[in-house]
Amino acid sequence: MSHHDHDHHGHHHDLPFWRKYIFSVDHKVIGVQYAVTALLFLFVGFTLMMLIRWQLAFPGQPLPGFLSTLFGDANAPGGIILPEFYNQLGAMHGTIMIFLGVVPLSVGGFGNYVLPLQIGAPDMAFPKLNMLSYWVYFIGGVIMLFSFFVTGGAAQSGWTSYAPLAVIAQQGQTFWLIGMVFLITSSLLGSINFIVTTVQLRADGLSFFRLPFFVWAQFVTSFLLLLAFPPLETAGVLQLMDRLAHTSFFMPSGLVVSGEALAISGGGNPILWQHLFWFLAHPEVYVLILPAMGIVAEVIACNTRKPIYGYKSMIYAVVFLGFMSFIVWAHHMYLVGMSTEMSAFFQVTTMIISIPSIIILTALLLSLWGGAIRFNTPMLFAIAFLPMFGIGGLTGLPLGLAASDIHLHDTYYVIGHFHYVVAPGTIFALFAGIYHWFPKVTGRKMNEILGKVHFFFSFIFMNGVFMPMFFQGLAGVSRRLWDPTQYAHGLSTQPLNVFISFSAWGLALAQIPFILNFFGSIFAGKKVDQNPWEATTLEWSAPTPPPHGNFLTPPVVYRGPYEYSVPGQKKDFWPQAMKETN
Amino acid sequence: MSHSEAELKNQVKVYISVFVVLMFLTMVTVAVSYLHLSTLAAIAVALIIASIKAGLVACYFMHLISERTIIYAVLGLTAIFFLVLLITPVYSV
Amino acid sequence: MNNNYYGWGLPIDISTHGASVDRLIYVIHWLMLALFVGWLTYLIIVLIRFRARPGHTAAYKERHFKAPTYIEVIVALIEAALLVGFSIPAFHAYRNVVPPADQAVQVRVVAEQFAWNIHYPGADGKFGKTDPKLISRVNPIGLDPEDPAGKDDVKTVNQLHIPVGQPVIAYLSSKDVIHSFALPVMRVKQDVIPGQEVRVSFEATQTGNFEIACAQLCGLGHYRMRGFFIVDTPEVFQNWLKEKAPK
Amino acid sequence: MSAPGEIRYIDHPHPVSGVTNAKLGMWCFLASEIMLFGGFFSTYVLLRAGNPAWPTGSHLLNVPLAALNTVILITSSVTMVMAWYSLAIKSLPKFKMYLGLTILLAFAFLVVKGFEYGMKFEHHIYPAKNTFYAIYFTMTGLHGLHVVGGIVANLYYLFPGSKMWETNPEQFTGRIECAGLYWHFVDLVWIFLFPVLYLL
Repeated sequence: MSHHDHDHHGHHHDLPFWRKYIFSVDHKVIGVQYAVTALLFLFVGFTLMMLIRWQLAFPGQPLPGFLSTLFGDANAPGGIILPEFYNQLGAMHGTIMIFLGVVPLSVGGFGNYVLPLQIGAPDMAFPKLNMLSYWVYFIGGVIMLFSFFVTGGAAQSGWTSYAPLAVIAQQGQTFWLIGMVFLITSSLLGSINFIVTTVQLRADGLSFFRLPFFVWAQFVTSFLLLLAFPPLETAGVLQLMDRLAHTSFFMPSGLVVSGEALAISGGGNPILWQHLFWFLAHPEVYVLILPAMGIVAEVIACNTRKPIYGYKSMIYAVVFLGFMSFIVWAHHMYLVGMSTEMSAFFQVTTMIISIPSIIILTALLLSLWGGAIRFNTPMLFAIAFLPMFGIGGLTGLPLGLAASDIHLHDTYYVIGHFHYVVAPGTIFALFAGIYHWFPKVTGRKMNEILGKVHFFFSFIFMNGVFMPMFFQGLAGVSRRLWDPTQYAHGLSTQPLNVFISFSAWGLALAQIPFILNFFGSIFAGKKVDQNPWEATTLEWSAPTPPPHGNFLTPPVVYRGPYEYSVPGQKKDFWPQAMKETN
Repeated sequence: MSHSEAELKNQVKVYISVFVVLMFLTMVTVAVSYLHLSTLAAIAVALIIASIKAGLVACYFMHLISERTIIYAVLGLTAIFFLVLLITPVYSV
Repeated sequence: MNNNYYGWGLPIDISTHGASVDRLIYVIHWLMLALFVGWLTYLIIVLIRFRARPGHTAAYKERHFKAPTYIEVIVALIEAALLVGFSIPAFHAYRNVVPPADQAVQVRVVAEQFAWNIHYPGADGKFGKTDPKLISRVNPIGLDPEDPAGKDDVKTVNQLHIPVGQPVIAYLSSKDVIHSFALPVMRVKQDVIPGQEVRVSFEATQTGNFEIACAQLCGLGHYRMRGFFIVDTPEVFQNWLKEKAPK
Repeated sequence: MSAPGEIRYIDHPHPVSGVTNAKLGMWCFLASEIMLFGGFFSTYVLLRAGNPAWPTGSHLLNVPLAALNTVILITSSVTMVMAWYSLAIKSLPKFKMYLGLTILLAFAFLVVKGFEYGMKFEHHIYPAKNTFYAIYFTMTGLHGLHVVGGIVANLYYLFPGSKMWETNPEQFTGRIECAGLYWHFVDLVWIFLFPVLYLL
């Protein structure tokens, strides 16, 4: 931290270490806390997946080397992953990646750090609430991780936790539910903070149509979190009641498990869980993708040196997308036996929601036209996001149409589809964001060569992992199978599984340059001034790293967010907060 | 919120009248429940009365009757999704 | 098990309705491919043509493109056409068009962790009454021994036999958790929800030995919840039924 | 113009939105609460629609006690709004009296609720008995937790929190307005719970 000698910051320097860096109320410290914690969780989630990949490539064979004894006889006797353990790995991979990794990084990390800076605010509207959000998230994460060590292990009913399976599951599921209640509460507090901050604390002159697209994306995301998460909290409470108080919200009458009639009243409905779950979990998909689109828009505008194409239509599209995302959820449930009228309705809404996605993607692609494109690491990740998200979006079409969904539902096609959206899509955007804003946070740039090595190998291996899944899915291989070779169609596609697994382990190796780069650059990266990318948005008008309170004088905004290469200017960027010409 | 003196004095009268109406409606809804109406009629009457009561609380105690656009916008959006959540599941089971 | 049935793409289709599903899958993949190749070509051209280099500056003024708007409208129209022309009718036919019960082979499929109990009505064409309370190890579907209609019922585990060229109505239910009844070669998949009975109908066009798969995570044995799905000629099927009938 | 590093619109409304940060935040929170209870009401509708033998609440539950609780909660809403009004006319003692009354009424509500639960438990009626009791206990229990939360917040404003009146009366009045919004919302939920669970 560089020291700025300003009277009004004086009180901050007096704070003890634990108030300044651990229980801090500064949005930047909280943002970094979120980002680092989320990166660790991404690493954990990725590790779980690599174990899954071993079992899928070599079903029933003992894990290699020291791994064979690491997980104990309860999980992997003789190094052979048991189906129970496999299901834990699967459920927790999904939960950790979504709720503890990607969302906390994109919303908690980038949102917290960048949004107040981009709107010229000194902090979030409710700093203490912000701190509380982080710590509630942290506790939720600890509960989730702890559940691996309770009797019976962690939750093993999938990240979707469908009842009745989840209700009759071992106690790991209870920890999962309690962990989820914490994570949901954290998200709710965070989203309130984001909404109020965006509405109330924008700098003078920063009207809504001068906001960077990233802020818009976060703003819409916050509404999704605010209104879609509570029904999942409801569902979580109901499932906890079913598990602990033996009620029957999700349990119909006459259940017989392993030959024993369940001693419950019955009268519930398992579909209810799916409705409440997907009412959140579909908007959640957009929570995963919108901030990523925001990051990509920032990086592309900055590195093409020209304004974003169709800025306003992108904003209308993102608002419409957010709205529509609340009324498409049942397309995850075409095959539960709902009426064809209802499925027709949800097919129509699903096709409608594809239009704004295409508009945003098209606008980002057209933004490249006429630019002077700089191929630095953040830009490479942002460019790669476009076709990768494109594949993810397009493969949603056959899943969104009920007739083709008959064959593809719950197969590897689904896994390929949403991973293309989230892994080479969102996670690439998050990498772009890390490389892009790292200099603002630390005052140093990350190494370009290591960054490019990281990018190219990640790009190759990402596709190596997810592209074959479409062929497995078309072949009809079901998800979540401990040993797909039990089936003839699984046997015929098994070579693909081996290929995917090696790609996944290659992807892990490709992250080594990133990890070296990340930690190395904190100490040895090239020192930069406050605006190394020559960008226009407000965060680059603040000192680097920004002091407590962010700006030396409250910024005033004079123009839109992407005024690059404006004719008549000496330089090819014209910052939002600059009154005179540049 | 800032109010002039006269406005504030008037407020108390409003609160008291709303209180009286709420008490009256509570009595009505309990009384109606002893009438043994058909299920549908009973539901309709009870929900209409509850909605009126809720409306009074929201409008006068929570001052929604003279609130800002931003609050209406947030609540309008919430109301739409609330109805979607309330109605859709029962039709698709 | 004949491995020519399966490859790295759609498995063979032996159903009467599957062609409509496959057609949609193919059409939509062609559309996806066309769009993707278009984007990618554009992307590569743009990245080369507009790379930063000495003497090249970015253009501030937004060039207005008409083509993307047209493409978006066309894509939207194609989506609407797929929806109205393919998906909604095909799904409607799959879910709602059921052959008359007296002309179809009727079968109950009762899923449990981790097996498919198959229940045929037997010679009288009537299923015996069942009750979850009667379920035991020897009576996995809880068939009422008092009910005369159930005396001749045929029960198997993981053995679904059907005749070729004859419509089949399957009534799916579950004893414990949600399963999903999948016949990949028939393009049939239907979630099996405990507490409900869901009906699905299909007709096979060729004989052979295939599989029933479980498509919904149902516990630690999900991977081995595999059944045999055997399509026979009507004669062989009838003989098999007689053979399996309780004596 | 505020000093750099200072968060604006804590005690006075934003010129465009017309509200303070806290008020917008509280309404957003209430919006999420509406969706939370929306999930429960949706559950109720779905389970009831799926069960032709759904019991009539008034045959199983104690309507007079619930009606008493309705009266108590509505009265507490009035005292709550009067507490805010007392601050608006700059009278801290009146505020303390009305807020104290609100807290007492909230306790009374919980005591009545406790009797109601106790009577059920005496007859060995627990949430697991059937889905009607399951939803009755879950929804009233969650509502009860909201009442407890309101008591905790109001106790804070009655004792340690009221010091702010000396330093920043506008902000304190704003806080009480928000506490009031929350409290009225708790009342509002009960207004629906009462007929839905007890009368129909």
